[in-house]
Amino acid sequence: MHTFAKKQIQIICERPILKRVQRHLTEAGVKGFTVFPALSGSGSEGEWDREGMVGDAGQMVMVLVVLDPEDLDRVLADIFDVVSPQMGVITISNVEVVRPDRF
Amino acid sequence: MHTFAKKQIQIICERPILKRVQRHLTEAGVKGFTVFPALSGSGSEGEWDREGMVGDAGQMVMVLVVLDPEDLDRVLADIFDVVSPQMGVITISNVEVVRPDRF
Amino acid sequence: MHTFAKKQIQIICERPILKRVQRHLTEAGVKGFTVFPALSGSGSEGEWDREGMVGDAGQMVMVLVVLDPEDLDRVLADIFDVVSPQMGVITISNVEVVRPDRF
Amino acid sequence: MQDILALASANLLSPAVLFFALGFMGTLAGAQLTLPEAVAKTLSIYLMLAIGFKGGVAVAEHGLGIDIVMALLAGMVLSALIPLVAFGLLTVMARLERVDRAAVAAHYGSISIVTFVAGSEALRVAGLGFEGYLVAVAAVMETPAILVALYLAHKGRPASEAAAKSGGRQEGLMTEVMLNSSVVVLVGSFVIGFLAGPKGLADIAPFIVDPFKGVLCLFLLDMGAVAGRGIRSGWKHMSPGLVLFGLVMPYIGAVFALAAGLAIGLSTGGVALLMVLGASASYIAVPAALRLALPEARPSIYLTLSLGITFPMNLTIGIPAYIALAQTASG
Amino acid sequence: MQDILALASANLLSPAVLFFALGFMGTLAGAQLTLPEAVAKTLSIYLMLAIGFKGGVAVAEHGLGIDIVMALLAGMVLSALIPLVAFGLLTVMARLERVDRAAVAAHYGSISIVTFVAGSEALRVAGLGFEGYLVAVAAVMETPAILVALYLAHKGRPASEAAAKSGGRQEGLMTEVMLNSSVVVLVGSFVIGFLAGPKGLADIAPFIVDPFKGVLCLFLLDMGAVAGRGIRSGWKHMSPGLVLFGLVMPYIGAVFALAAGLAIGLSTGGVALLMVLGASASYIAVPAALRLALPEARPSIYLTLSLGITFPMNLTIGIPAYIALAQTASG
Amino acid sequence: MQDILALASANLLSPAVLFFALGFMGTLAGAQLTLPEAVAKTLSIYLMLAIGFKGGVAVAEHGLGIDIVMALLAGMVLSALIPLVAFGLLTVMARLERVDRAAVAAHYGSISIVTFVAGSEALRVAGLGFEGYLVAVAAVMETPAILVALYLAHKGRPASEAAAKSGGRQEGLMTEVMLNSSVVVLVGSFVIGFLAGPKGLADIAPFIVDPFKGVLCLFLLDMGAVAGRGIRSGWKHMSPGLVLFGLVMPYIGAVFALAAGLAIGLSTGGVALLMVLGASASYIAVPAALRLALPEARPSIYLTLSLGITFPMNLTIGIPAYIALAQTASG
Ligand SMILES: Nc1ncnc2c1ncn2[C@@H]1O[C@H](COP(=O)(O)O)[C@@H](O)[C@H]1O
Ligand SMILES: Nc1ncnc2c1ncn2[C@@H]1O[C@H](COP(=O)(O)O)[C@@H](O)[C@H]1O
Ligand SMILES: Nc1ncnc2c1ncn2[C@@H]1O[C@H](COP(=O)(O)O)[C@@H](O)[C@H]1O
Ligand code: NA
Ligand code: NA
Ligand code: NA
Repeated sequence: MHTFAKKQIQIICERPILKRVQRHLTEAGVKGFTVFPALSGSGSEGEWDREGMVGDAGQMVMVLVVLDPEDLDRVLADIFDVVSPQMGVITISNVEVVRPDRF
Repeated sequence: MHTFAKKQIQIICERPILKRVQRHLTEAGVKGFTVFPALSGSGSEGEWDREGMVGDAGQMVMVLVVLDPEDLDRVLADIFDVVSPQMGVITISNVEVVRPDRF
Repeated sequence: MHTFAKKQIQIICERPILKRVQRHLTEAGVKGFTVFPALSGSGSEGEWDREGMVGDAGQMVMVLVVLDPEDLDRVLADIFDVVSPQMGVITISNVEVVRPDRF
Repeated sequence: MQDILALASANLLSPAVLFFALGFMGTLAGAQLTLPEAVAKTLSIYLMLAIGFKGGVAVAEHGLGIDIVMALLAGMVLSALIPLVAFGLLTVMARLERVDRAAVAAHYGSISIVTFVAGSEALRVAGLGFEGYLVAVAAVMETPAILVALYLAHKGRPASEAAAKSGGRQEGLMTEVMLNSSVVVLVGSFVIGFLAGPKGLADIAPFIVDPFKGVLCLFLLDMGAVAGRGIRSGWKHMSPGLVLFGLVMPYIGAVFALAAGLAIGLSTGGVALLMVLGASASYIAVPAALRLALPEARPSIYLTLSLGITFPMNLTIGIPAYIALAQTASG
Repeated sequence: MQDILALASANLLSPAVLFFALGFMGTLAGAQLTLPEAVAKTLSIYLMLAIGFKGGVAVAEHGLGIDIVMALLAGMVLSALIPLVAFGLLTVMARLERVDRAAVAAHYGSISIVTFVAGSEALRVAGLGFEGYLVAVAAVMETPAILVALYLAHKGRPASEAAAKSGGRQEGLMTEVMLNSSVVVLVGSFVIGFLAGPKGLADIAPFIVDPFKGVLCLFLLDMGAVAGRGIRSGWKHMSPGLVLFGLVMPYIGAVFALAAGLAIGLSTGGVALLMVLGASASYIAVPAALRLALPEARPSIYLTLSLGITFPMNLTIGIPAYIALAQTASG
Repeated sequence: MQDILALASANLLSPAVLFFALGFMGTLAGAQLTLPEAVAKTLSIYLMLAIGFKGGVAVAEHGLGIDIVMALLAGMVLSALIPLVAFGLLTVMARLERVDRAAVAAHYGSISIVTFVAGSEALRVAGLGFEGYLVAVAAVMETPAILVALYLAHKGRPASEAAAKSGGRQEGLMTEVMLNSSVVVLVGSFVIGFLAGPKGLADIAPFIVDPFKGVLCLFLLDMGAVAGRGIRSGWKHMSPGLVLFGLVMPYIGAVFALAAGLAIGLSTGGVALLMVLGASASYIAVPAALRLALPEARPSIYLTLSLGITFPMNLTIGIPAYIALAQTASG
């Protein structure tokens, strides 16, 4: 099948800032994103585990955004400003898609 | 470590069609797949959030399939037929694995 | 934005061995990882589904580790020893990050 | 008239409706008041299990008869008939694609079990009894509407295209729909209640009877929040005609059910409850089935209507109105 | 004989067993009747907490004595002995790898707490009391079987290979097993119940006593669904010999427990409950431990046997049979 | 004195505290005793709903008066004042960044609703009543502390830097904080309880009153496990000064609350409960708000202190001490 090169941004961020991240993504004009719940993890600030937790602090989620390479820099710069003061990790990778116009 | 090139298909699709997707994957002969629950998201059809939901409609899941590059086209064509009338996103990426015979 | 090449290891493994995997990752000196819950799946040992399950056996999780290419081989060898006798899948992919020193 | 007002205000000030309002308005104001999905699903299974079981025990106590068969038939006819009316009305009232009209119609022919539960609680407060087997009637009303809607959606299409479009799409659809968990738990619990009888009920009453109203409050808090979220995000897809449809259609469904209920000789409470079934719109079974069978139909329309507009309307003013109508008509 | 039939039919028509059957058969028919994982786990913790607490209160009321120590010892011996028998029987009845035989044996030496709960409810219906400390006996029976099975699995191997294979594998295994949450909640609640006594029980009875049977119904609906799913997917791994083993082994375990129970002088109900423990097979603690310790053993075999065959058999006809046997033997 | 000891031991041997201890110590020993997140969240909503509703009914029964307004004001003043004291004390007792001191201070000015619940149960056991509207006081004490802490955190900074740092960061913060679900459920249920009155309470008492203590036990098992995990992973971030702060600060908050409670003329039980509020430290609303507003502040410090040190201390010896103090002072 003919496929087209796109970029995928993977944002692992704290749940309390998820709304802010979503707002920025929408404002930056991305056509879509999907959020996944994480279970536990470890990083420079130590370990966390969402089992048993009542509040949203101390939970991480992963936001996946598939987007056009042309939009990458703009979206990345915007999101980086939001996420970098917080805990979390942003990675970018290459993906192929079938319907290029959707991203 | 010596690693081998494989492909990973990532299918973000609606939960009600998950069974259908699984059946097609199995029939297409993939050796395995794993399904992950999504939490919320946004796309051309607007936003969704599984919090508080009782039914399966309006929830997305992600199916990950690691497979041999040789099988990619066949599996992709089959799955694309199933998923494309529905909401969702399919991406393909390159991965390396250690045990090539398993995929 | 200027980005830097890193590696991402994706480990799909059984929940009962998660603690062991985490310990090995920490001992191997990775700077962080995040664990995601899987919902269901299929592989050489047949299908599984975590719905309705009480115990941890028969559940898979995914561990994502972003790390420096230099550390890849060491970490991979170590984790492979832990995971290979069990059910599961390890893949490696290329990612880019913004802050290279964090990994 | 005074009775009606008393009924209405008793309903509006019941904790259950107040918690629904809290969830609804809190969400419109921006709060996050939903329960976790796992819990919301479980509460819904709990409600099915409880009302199914109690219905079965009621039938075990009063005996099986021809009236049950009549009521089941009436339910099926209503579920098949109401979508036709809804479809026609939508053609007049709103500019929607054929497939969207059919999808919405399916929801109104089917039923909402939570509305049913709220209706039976309101009857209890009003001191009206009802036939226990109406739970089973609720169960059989889930599916005929879907079949009619699929027919409506495809009728307009050139046969070839319709066949192509639905190629492989209907695979497994019917078993999916018939075996969807809410119907199975409802019917299964009904049968178990019938087998276990009053003695079985006594055993588990501290779980399914005593805390029932309280659990309903918690669940309605969640339903209110989900409905509010639906309105927030789906409002832009609503036209005045659609909103009006969501407010009026329940009364039409209720009137059909009134006629059917009187025809088969239900008690006053039974007539009212059948009206509630006719008036209510599905938001669990039908949406999931339509994502499989009619993926082109837009959830932002059918879910916003059934969950965001019709459900709140039924819960607050619909139910007392149907009860009042049933009382007047039964006389 | 009539008594036995009455017992059996009372058990089969109890809501709990009927809900199990609903889950089991509904799933075989294709429905999705499981509860969300988060809720299933919580219900299991609730059951542990409730029976642990009630057991502790019972002991607080009747006092601690040497008989408890005897019973705990008997439990440990049974848990270590039964796997040996099971292993031998499997060698005769089924063609399995050594490691699979050992793994299955571990499950039958260990216990299923839900079967225990169902057994104690059946005893209550039959009007038979039992020693409160049997809850603690259940807890100590979880682990010896695992150790024996590991020994059995490794005995046949050349020492070097066994050492290499298990290199690093046993790291943390024992603490994992001893500290697995179901054992800790069970034992902890037992101790808390002992400390809090009848006054403490009165405080929380509306949570752990009154709704207990109803919660059990909901949980067994889920267990039935999981068991049915296990049969659906695991049936192809079953041979006639294995199925027979899954049906017969419980009675062998029960007879061993009968002997032990009579030897240490338990009450009739106590003997019956110890038989239930001997007969039941683990499906929570042991599978998780074996994934760590014997990863080559196939879950599709041990889980299908313990959850898909033995658990349903015990729940339906096993429990009344054990009670009847205990009554005859105690006599 | 004897009374105090009796009070303390009744508290320590209550099932709720024992289950907390089980979770705490079991986790320190290495067991996994947490509930699934979905259930933990739901139990917390249940507690809010139940105490809010009961508080509202109590106010409906006794009537609204100026005393409520006074109490709400007192709560707000306490919530704003205590962080100032905590901030000063931290400056003396521990070497922390300014932002960490401010963050910790916010937690102690705000409140822990579970500690409040445990306090009201202890009062019930001690036979002391309290003003129903204290639930509303708890709700208003959630937020002023956050504002004061933000002020403290930013005061030391050059204006320009502060502005830059918080650029866009406060967007949406206040609505987030005011509309956080725990506050909305608490206040909403309070209003609903007020509207529904004793009749409404009778309807849902089997859900929110009878099983309440038992549900609290289950929830405290989880809280104990989370607190234990916090200590395990956060202990390395604690200094002797910080630990001392976590143990002493609650008593300072309690004494402030004592003065306020006496000043506005609360009953003895009411004074004790206001002291519990003053003494308790938030671990739900404040941490989430601070992740948004002060991301540089380290959760490993503020969560370990409030959840790992202060919460267990309050639950075990703090509550009886505050009650005893209130009795002495009111007495
Ligand atoms: N190298 C990494 N790979 C994957 N996830 C990471 C990595 N580093 C950090 N994380 C995730 O991000 C969270 C916050 O990381 P940190 O900001 O380093 O404390 C961690 O708890 C992990 O869930
Ligand atoms: N560009 C994207 N990146 C990641 N997920 C997406 C993207 N577009 C859509 N999705 C996901 O797919 C769902 C359906 O998308 P759509 O079909 O565009 O309505 C969305 O709600 C998202 O969860
Ligand atoms: N090719 C694959 N792609 C994605 N996930 C897989 C694949 N193969 C196996 N898995 C996952 O790993 C689990 C164990 O696989 P196996 O060891 O083959 O039984 C499966 O149940 C899947 O969840
Ligand atoms: Na209807
Ligand atoms: Na056994
Ligand atoms: Na405080």
